[in-house]
Amino acid sequence: MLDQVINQLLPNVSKVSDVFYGAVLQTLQMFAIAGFISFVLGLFFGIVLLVCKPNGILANKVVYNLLDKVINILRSIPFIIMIAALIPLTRLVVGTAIGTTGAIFPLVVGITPFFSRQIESALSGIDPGLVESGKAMGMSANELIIHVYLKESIPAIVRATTITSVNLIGLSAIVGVVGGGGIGNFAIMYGYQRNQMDATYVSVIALLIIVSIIELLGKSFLRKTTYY
Amino acid sequence: MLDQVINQLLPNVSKVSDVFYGAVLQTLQMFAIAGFISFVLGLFFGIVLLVCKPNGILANKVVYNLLDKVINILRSIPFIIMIAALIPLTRLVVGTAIGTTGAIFPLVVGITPFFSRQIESALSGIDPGLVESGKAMGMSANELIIHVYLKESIPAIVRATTITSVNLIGLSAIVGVVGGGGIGNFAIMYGYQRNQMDATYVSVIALLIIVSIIELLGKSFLRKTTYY
Amino acid sequence: MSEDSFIQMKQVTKSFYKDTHAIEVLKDVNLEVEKGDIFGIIGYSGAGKSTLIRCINGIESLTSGEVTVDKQIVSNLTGKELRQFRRQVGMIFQQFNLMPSRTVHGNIALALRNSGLSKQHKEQRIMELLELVNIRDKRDAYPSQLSGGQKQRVAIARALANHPKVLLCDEATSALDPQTTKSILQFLKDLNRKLGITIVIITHEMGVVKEICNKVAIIDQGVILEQGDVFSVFSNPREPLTKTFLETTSNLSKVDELIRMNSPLVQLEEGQIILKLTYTNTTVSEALISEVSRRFYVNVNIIASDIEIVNDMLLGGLVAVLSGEQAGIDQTLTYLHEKNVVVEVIRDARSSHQPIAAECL
Amino acid sequence: MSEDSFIQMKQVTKSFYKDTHAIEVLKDVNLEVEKGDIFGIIGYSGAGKSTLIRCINGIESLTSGEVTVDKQIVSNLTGKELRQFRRQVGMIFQQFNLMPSRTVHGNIALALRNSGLSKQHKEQRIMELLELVNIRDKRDAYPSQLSGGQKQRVAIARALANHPKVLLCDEATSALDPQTTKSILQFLKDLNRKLGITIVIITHEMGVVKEICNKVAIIDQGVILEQGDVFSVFSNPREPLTKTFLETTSNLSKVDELIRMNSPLVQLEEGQIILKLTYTNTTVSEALISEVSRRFYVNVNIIASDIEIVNDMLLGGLVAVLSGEQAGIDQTLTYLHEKNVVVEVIRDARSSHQPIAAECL
Amino acid sequence: GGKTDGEASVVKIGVVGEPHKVIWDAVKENLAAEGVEVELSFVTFTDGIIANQALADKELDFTLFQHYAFLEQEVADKGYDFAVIGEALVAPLSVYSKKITDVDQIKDGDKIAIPNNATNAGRALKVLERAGLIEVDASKGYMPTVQDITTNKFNLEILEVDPALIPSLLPDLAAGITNSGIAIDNGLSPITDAIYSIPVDANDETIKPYINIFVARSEDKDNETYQNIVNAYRQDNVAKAMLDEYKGGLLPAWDYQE
Ligand SMILES: Nc1ncnc2c1ncn2[C@@H]1O[C@H](COP(=O)(O)OP(=O)(O)OP(=O)(O)O)[C@@H](O)[C@H]1O
Ligand SMILES: Nc1ncnc2c1ncn2[C@@H]1O[C@H](COP(=O)(O)OP(=O)(O)OP(=O)(O)O)[C@@H](O)[C@H]1O
Ligand SMILES: [Mg+2]
Ligand SMILES: [Mg+2]
Repeated sequence: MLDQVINQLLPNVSKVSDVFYGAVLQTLQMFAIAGFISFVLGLFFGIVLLVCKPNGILANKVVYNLLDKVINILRSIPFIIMIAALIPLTRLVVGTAIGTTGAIFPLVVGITPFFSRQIESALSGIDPGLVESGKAMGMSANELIIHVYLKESIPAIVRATTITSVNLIGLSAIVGVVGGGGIGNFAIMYGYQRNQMDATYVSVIALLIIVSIIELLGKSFLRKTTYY
Repeated sequence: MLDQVINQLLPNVSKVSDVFYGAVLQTLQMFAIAGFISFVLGLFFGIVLLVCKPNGILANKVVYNLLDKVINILRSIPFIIMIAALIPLTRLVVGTAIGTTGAIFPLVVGITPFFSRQIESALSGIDPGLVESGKAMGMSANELIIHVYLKESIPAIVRATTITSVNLIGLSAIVGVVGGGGIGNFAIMYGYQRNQMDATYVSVIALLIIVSIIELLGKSFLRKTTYY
Repeated sequence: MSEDSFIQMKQVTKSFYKDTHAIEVLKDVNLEVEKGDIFGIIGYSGAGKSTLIRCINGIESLTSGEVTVDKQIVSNLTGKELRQFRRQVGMIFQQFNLMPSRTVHGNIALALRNSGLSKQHKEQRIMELLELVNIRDKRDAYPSQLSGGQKQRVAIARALANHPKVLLCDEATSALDPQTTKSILQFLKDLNRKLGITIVIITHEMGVVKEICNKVAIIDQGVILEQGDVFSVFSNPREPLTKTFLETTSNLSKVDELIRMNSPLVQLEEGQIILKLTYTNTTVSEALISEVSRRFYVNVNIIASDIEIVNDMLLGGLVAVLSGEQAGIDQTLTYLHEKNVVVEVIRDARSSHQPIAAECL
Repeated sequence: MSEDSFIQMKQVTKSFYKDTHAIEVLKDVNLEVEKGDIFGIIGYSGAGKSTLIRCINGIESLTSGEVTVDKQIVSNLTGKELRQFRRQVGMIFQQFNLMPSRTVHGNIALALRNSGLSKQHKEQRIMELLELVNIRDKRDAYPSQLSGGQKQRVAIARALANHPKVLLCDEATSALDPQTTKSILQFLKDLNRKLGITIVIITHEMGVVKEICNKVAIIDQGVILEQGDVFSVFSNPREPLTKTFLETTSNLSKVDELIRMNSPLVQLEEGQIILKLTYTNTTVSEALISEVSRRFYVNVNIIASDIEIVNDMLLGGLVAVLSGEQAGIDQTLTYLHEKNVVVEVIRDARSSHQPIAAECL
Repeated sequence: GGKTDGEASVVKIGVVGEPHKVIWDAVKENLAAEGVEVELSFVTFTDGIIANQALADKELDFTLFQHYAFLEQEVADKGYDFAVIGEALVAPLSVYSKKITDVDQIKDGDKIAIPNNATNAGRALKVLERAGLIEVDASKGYMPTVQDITTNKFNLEILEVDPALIPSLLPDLAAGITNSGIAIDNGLSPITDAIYSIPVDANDETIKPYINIFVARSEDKDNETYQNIVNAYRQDNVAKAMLDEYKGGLLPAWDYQE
């Protein structure tokens, strides 16, 4: 019975349901791995941008300008071109430039500059009085970063992470060009190119569920970390 | 002489230099128009999200949940699929669904949800004491939005706008699917699909110039609007 | 409740919720402020003073009870009415809450945005206010470039901008030096006298209360312990807390410490005693010390005193070392007692002292 | 410069730059604080007090000059040395600067992060500190849930957490009620006495200076006008500003206002005069009023007084209405003059007064 | 549209990818020489699906990017009323490899990449079938999908990736199938580097469906201007421009003289 309903409602998807499940797994895999790595890197570079900025706690013109420029360059390259340009490097780093594995590296390179900017922006909102107070307590730069900048920006970081995660999901639809697969790619290949509406709907719903979970997690985290 | 050097350095681009100039114009046109409209809309929806939020100054569950959901849905749809799905609406709204003109509407629909979230995030950083102080002065909701939320968040809004602008430039590389053209599309067609390195470089440099100008404008604006 | 009451709090309670458990910050608060009052609110840190004053203009919502201002029930006001109401209520926040992205000028201009004044008159008014709080040279500075006291002064100027009918001051002078405090208090007093503006003022400085308030309320742990006119509350405190408050701010209490530490300053010779005299109902026309010195041949040697004129009466007292014949000292005590002075013997070096001293405690 | 000086500022200047033009906030400041001092800094709002104190631990960079603390030149310290140095310097900020995302407990724990204490000892220390500032029940509250005074108390606890050698207090008690202020000052005094901790304290409350400081400096528009030990500065102020400061905080100044307003309280009968007596070098053992009352048959009718013991000397004075025979009054004036009391006739209703009164001004 | 109203009419042509400027320059020369007053305006799509949609929506006059097989599929899916008004070119599709030199060397479980667009994925599968590596469901016509593979004796892992990336991805693959044009642009030679290709013969049963064609709406089937343009395209000088520029990546689908 249920099978019939599904077949009726999803005439095309039901035929390639294993491909669809595979795509969901691929999206989750790419999201988890690339997301985690970009989170770490973005946090790192965002902090570097912040502290090396003129007037920052470790003001360093050279590092700041270099990183600032590199991020601008990376953000200027259309993602699809970046994927292509990265292929040799991707192979070097992860062993293959193809498939879901090969898609993760370009995803990381694609999203990290964006996330770094978001983090820089999030941390810039800190009340300078708090930094002073940390300095007065004899905090080292590392301690200032951890105990003041990061700790006090958690709500802003959560918001930045939520926005970036959703963007990452968006980018993961593009890595189909190296066979990365994923839900977005499924939607494009079946829904868009083969005009199978049910594939589009199912994909968008799957993505919506992921995005909604991200947003919900973000919100509940925000509630727990906002104290005014 | 110079011509020769250019021909030498840019063997492929020099053959289609008019196409490239056209692409630059297209990018600027898309960026300016879609950017302006999305800025206005994103600001509006970001504010609506903020004020209608539970505990917001105009808390309204229905509006908030509706908008929140719509934004999530729009952010869940892979952009290329969104473009295709929007075609009839695009034609209705702007008269054509193809070319640079036809690309602007999907760009607006694609970037506005992102920008709305960014604005929501930017405005969420406001010290609640300032809102109280505004209320104590007898401010209406509108006045609170204008004189407190927006005015006091200008640095955060500038940062969000900078980030969003760069993202918009990124999205404009994708609207090639409806013949939108632009630098990104030029890079994809010549540099990526035809492996003409000079086309890639020239495009990336052009995009980098635009992105750098956006970042510089953002920074100088920030300097002018940050008072601590 | 009084006919004249301008601000009235009836059975106001306010709780903050932390997860499920409630913190009751105001408990059944009843308060009456008449038109033209300068009403002081004092109490320990955390007593609920800020919360109380924030209930008056509805910035804080009530858990139960009712606040009426000028016959309007504040919690019933909405929209335009509420805004209209609030425009007539100036508020100085404990944390100032200046707009960081606006200059001093801009902060005040913001308060004047709907004043209906022409641009020129607005500028004039801003100038007036800046001069009033003596901060003209900081006109174009941003709050982050101001000192604590300068911020507070801008907050004061902002609260006064629209000629409010009611002024709510949450520690309006805590960051100000005595001179500036004095001139601002003087100004508030003048405003009150000339325009009949009603002022509610939270303060930790008893000096401020004595200087400008005509009424005072003492709040402790969310409960109003005592309220009434300043002189009667201060001269005759019913509650131990009020007493403690007054004592701590008085010079007289220092002697207690000296005694506690057995300082050489309070070492008595045989026959001397240390007295604390507190005026309760003494007019300026009584020369008590001269009188006893001559009548009973005693020496009144003032080691601490704190006497001031509050609401046209003498308030305060002194601590003195009394020396002389035993009889003279005894007679002095009796005499002072008759004159309505509260006498407390805080150290006694008479060889065998009479019970009369104890009586006067 | 003194051998003993523990904190030393030499020709310190500090300017803030606004576009191209500089605002000179500290001008050639020289300051000496000895080990174990409780050093008060007073001055008008905006005088540069906060800026000065922030130069001591190098939170504010100097434009020129040198600050030495415990023989280390602060601006030369970097990296680990600087951090080590700062860990020994507790600071209470005027704006508290608590970490909003940490509870009261968390804020104090943060200060203890490198204390080397075991977890258990840390908890114990936090408990001690919370008890000290009497805020144990707010252990798990976030700063946004605290009242102004509670925040300040957390800031105090935090500054004290690491047993600093130097404590910099920028208005450490401005948001506190007198009782809490007193207990905290008492604690600081004890700390100072027992552990020899050096304290620099900015305050607007003269009471605080008199209560715990042994030295005081007056700063005006970035210039140190006067510095020295509290009694000599207060009893004998060289600078008009110091005088004004002391006067404004004294009860005696109220009489001036009554006179200005020609209040009935200061209406004299024929032959009476109003005197202001200021003690400069009076010990507790002199019974001046008794003396003159008996000797010259005058009535000394105190209408305001403000006498306290500061550094074991009497400080302050009184305002009194003097009545009696013309000769007695004249003799009284002469006598007081001899006794080193500064006498000022502030109102005179004698039919024809003698030049002697003027002499004593 | 292409209607003449006195002045030179504008014809809007939808193309996908790089707009073959060199080829069209030659076409314009021919038109000018013939005295045909027409202005050609190109809309370059990155994707054929929307180009067809735009043609149906009358936003374009005709298109040149798709082959018969894709057109057939699109008409079947969306019911377009289109007509073929001429044949233009063939973009040969071959199997390339960096690891092997002949399809014989394909091993069990090898990875093979095929284009990820609907236009060429089916065609690539047909090439693999022709090479004897797989069999696809014949009933699916010229546009089978990976799901339509009926026999996969080598258990090949078929990856659908962007054809433009296939040359770069070859090190990760046993083989990849892409257009000669892309191969040439990436420094591969269809002659020496291809390990398998179907001989280009416009009449070959397996080539015919993949000839790129001019497509207009059926109502414009006989539009004179369009015919003029198609004629101007199918000329020797155009063939020369095409062969010079694309070095065999694109082949004229008409008889021409070198
Ligand atoms: N960042 C800054 N930029 C410009 N001017 C500043 C800045 N910080 C302080 N000032 C100015 O320096 C002067 C001294 O400020 P400071 O905070 O030291 O005063 P203060 O004596 O502590 O006053 P208060 O008692 O009001 O706290 C003030 O006039 C203030 O406006
Ligand atoms: N948002 C809140 N959540 C929980 N508790 C709060 C909140 N705001 C205030 N409180 C608590 O309510 C009590 C009263 O606070 P209030 O600010 O009214 O005190 P106050 O009398 O103004 O003290 P102070 O003189 O220190 O400013 C305090 O114990 C405080 O911790
Ligand atoms: Mg308070
Ligand atoms: Mg200060």
